[in-house]
Amino acid sequence: MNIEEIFQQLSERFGEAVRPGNFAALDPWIEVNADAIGEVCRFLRDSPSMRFEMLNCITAVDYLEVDSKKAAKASFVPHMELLYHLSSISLRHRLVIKVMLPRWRGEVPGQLPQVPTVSHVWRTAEWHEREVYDLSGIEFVGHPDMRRILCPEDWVGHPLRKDYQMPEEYHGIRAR
Amino acid sequence: MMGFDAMAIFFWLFAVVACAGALIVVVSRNIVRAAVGLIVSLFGVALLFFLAGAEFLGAMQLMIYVGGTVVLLAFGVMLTARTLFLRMSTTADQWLVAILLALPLTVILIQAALSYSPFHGGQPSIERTAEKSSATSVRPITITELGMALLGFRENGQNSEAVTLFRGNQGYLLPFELISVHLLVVLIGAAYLARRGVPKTMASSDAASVSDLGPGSTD
Amino acid sequence: MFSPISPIHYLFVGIVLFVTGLICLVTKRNIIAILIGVELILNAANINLVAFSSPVLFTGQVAPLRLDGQIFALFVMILAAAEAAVALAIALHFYSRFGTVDVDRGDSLKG
Amino acid sequence: MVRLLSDWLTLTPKYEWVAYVAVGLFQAAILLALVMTAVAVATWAERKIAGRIQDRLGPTRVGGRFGWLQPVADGLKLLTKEDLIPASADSILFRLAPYLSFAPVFAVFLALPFSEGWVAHRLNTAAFFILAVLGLEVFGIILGGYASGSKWALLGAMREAAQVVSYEVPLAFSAMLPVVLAGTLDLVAIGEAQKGWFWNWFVFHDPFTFIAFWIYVTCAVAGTNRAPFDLAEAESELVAGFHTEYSGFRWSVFYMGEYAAMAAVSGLGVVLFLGGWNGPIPLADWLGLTPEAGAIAGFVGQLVGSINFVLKCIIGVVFMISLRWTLPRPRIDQVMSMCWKYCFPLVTIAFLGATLWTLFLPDGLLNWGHPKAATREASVVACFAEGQAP
Amino acid sequence: MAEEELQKTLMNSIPSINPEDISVGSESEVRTEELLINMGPQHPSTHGVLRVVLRTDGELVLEATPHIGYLHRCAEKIGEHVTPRQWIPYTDRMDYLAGMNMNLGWALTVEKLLGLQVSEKARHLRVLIVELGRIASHLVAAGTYGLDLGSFTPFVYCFREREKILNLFEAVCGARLTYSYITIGGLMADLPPGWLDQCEAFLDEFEPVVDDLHALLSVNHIFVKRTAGVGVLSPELAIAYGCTGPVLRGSGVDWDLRRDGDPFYTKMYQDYQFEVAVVRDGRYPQPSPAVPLEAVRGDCWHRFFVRMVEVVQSMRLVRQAIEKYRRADGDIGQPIKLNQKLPAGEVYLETECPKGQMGFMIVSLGDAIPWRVRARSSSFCNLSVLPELCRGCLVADVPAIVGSLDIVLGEVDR
Repeated sequence: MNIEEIFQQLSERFGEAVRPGNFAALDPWIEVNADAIGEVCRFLRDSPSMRFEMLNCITAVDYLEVDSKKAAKASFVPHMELLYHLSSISLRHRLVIKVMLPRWRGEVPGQLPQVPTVSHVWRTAEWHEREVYDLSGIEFVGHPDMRRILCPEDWVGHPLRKDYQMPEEYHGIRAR
Repeated sequence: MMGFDAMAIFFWLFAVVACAGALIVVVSRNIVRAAVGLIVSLFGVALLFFLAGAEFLGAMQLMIYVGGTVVLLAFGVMLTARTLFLRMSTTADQWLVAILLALPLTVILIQAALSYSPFHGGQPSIERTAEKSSATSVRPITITELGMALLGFRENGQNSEAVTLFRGNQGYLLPFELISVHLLVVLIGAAYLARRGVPKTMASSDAASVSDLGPGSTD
Repeated sequence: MFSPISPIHYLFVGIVLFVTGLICLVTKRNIIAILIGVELILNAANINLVAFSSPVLFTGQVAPLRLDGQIFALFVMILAAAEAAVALAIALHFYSRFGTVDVDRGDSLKG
Repeated sequence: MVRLLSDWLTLTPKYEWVAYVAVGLFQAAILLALVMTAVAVATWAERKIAGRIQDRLGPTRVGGRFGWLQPVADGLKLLTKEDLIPASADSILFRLAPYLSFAPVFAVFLALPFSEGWVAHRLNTAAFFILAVLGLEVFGIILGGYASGSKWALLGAMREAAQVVSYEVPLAFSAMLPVVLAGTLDLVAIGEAQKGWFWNWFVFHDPFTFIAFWIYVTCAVAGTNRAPFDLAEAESELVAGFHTEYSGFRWSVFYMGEYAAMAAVSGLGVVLFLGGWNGPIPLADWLGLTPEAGAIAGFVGQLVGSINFVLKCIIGVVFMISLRWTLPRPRIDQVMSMCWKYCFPLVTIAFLGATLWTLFLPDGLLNWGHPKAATREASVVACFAEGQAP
Repeated sequence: MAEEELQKTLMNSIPSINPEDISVGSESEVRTEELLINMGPQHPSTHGVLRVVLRTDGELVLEATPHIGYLHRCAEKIGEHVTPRQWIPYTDRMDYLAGMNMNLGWALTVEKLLGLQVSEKARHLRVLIVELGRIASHLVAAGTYGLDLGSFTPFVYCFREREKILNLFEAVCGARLTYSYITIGGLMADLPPGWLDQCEAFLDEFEPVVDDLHALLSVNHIFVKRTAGVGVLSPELAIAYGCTGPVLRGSGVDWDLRRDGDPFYTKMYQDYQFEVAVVRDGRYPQPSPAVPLEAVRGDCWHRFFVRMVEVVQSMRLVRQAIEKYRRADGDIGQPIKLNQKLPAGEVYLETECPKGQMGFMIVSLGDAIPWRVRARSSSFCNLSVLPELCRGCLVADVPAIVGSLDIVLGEVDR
């Protein structure tokens, strides 16, 4: 079933929590409120007309122009996007869900933005969310064990954020 | 220094081995080293058996004791070693008790041994080694003999010239059977005792029995 | 006294093993170590049996325990092996119950 | 031999022990040289055969295009390697273990007859002695694994202990079959009992012995923990098993022990089942190469016999090697269940069967009309009355 | 002692296993001591720098916790600083056993963003190269799997054949491991003369080798005993953990992106005949030996066998591709300029790589350098199921399971 029908069903069920994204894009997507993502995903997996059994990927994109004079004419306000790529093996269709987040919780630098986890919906989300937390610095509320996965436990910063500064040294090893 | 005959030299060699092993057992504080000491000692004893012409017993000693029992012991050590290298501390009073026990006992034993008369003197043993092959008087004890004895036939040991077979009560048929039954019982009993209290989630039983081979702890 | 070798020499080896085994029994507190001591003592007995049954050590005359000595030694070995097996099983059980192999710790009689 | 030496040295009886010691050392030296050569050749063969099985050439550089001197090169490398003792190891036991595992294997060759008269010491319980001594090897390995203070080594030692101790049982049982057939534990006598054509070999004596032979092969491979039963050193599971922490010379001693054990078990198997030094056809008898025909002829006969023996041993070793490079490795529980659920019951049945067979049909399957003693008891009692082993 | 201390420190960094319940807690009912074993990062059978912490009771594995990241290069961050074509070499180094397939995935993703269409000839050449790459990768998987189970010879056979494929690749692009051959808008170069004949010759001599491998591994009794019924992964669990590729198909899920994937990818394979290597009513696409009775759907044996079957199917595809390439006219197209301006947009595209579904994502704001690139690693997801599979197995099974997942750490850590 195509993206419009999916959006129909979702908006019937969740109302304002779901907003139409861009249906004309190469990968048409639907925007979902951060706090509703858990229920929406469970519905997407369980409802017989969707059956998105598989979560392919979770991606975090950091929209921030560090260069100040480019930032003036940037096409976006600084924020983060969380992309969920779903696919249904039984019904052979795909879906992209986006969640818009502030770069910092309450715009307080250092306060990582928070999203409800979907690891109880798809087990694979457990590692994907750990990776997103590790590299992009988004906390997933209710995740069974929210630790760094690729970087060392004691690494400072989240590399995939645009304003990330590579540390000068790590345990006495020159890092840059 | 007085001369040794071949037998003497080997005897003293093996005797030293056996006693040294025994001493290692006593002095070592590490249980595994004690087990090694036991091995050495038992090995020496086996050699002494060979020397005394009891070849079958010697081989038996090697197989049952060194091959079986001690491996069993080493096993037990590994299974029950809390720290990887377990150390045993012995307090002074224990040593005291040991000495008090051991000294008189040693004296008595030596006394008893020396009081066994026929050995003060004896012909030089060289013709013994020479005639060993030929003489019928020191006919070596063969496995056949042992086997027959276990089956209830046994020779009349009093005069070795006229060999006659006796059947029945002089043989060892009954003890033999008893021993074998006893072994069976022991086998079952040991298996029962050693089996794991809570059955593991392991699918196959033999896998569970393998999983019993858990080595020492991590602390 | 070094030679010729007579059963009495064997007896002395037996004595050494016996006494060491005894000391081991008394001083060691570890079940396995005690087991080792018992094995030593049993071997001491075996040495005597074999010595008195050896046709080599008794020249001229017939050894007092010609066949019986060896057969008894045989039985002793078999019994020792059995005893070791059971004792080890008990040790393991003991260990699983008390978490130690120190015999002094397991002083409660009821299983 | 002792006589000759002592006469030559004109030793007084008191000091004849010198002759004993000298002869003993001499024999030991010969044996050691023999074993070492066997080990060297075996390592070379291992590499070469492995290479051929895998479409490789194997060693080609050292010593000509067949790499004859490869073992020497290996030995030099191992000797010059630094050999480490882990900080967490029990250093005394750690040093002791390799020799403890090699010495027994060497002692096996003491009682192994290479030819009718060529045996270092003819024990009348030789078969039993060899089995017993082979059982000792395991202790060295357990010790090494335990003393290393490494968990992989400890696991390896555990497996080794469990495996070898349980495989000793069917091994001994299957080795007892020929003993029953020949009515003696003396390997020389067992070898003589298989004289003549190859159907006198005990492996062809009756179907049960045939089964027992293959069980013997299985258990021998398992007992020497060669692949596919090399669980104690399974490199893909336990890094290198019990010798994870070993290196350099000590490691090579373990290695030597393994190869010597291969040679030893195949030697025992050859004597027990494959007719020992007797060729498939009684060639030596036709040519009259017997001691009765004079010293030279006797010597040649012995030589031919020992060549037979060695050839058969080589076949056995090559078989074990090719096995290693063909098969995957079973799991430890599968190995154990194979021992207790298949090998042991089978060999017990074979044992009973062979015993009954020899009672009612003592001459074996393929040679009727071959004159032998009437029944077992009679012969036993007879030779018992004579007072030495049958 | 020192080693224990090391263990302690290692363990303390892992909340999932707390050191208390290891020594003390076990005392009450379990007789043998529980043991923490560190499998890797240097271990013969972890296929790279993977570290698995095993909590074992004797030979029994109670818990296995994989620890990754030893090979992390943050290739995604690098991608934000280079143009798409400059990033191709980094894709090579993700699954370094199947570099061609990685190149293809990234190339297709960018082409989809650009709306670029490669020529017919280039398309067939891509199929040809990529399927060869799949064979090469599966050969490594099969060989090392034999090694994990203790048989050395199949490993050598597999690498002997892989060498021939690498020679072909070398003739094509000059590299044997990191090719950067398939590029955005086509391929870097056309085939050298006589290459197709060599390729056909290789296929002819490779076919019998597959049977050898079946004889040495797939149907070998010990091998079956080791793998059948070990590490059983149910289809539901496989999907829930995002397992893809042979791991998913090994669990009996009929799903192959070459057939079911994004149209932009599947049209590369249109008018090609091949069967998806999955067990249907008890049998695999022929020719292949019968499934042994002990084998359970989703166990290590099936995961291994799926790869063997895929090798055969890939050979079919290669043969077809050779024919089509011969018949196709025109050229193989022109790679895009190194600093080609990209249209604004986001594209996420998954391709069927030997290890599973390798997904690449590119986010562009309209200039030559992408704003964000993302690599969804198949081995990463396949590895995440390891703790489930290892619970309650024997120590000897852990290498069998890891090997059957066929992970490449370069791809897991990226």
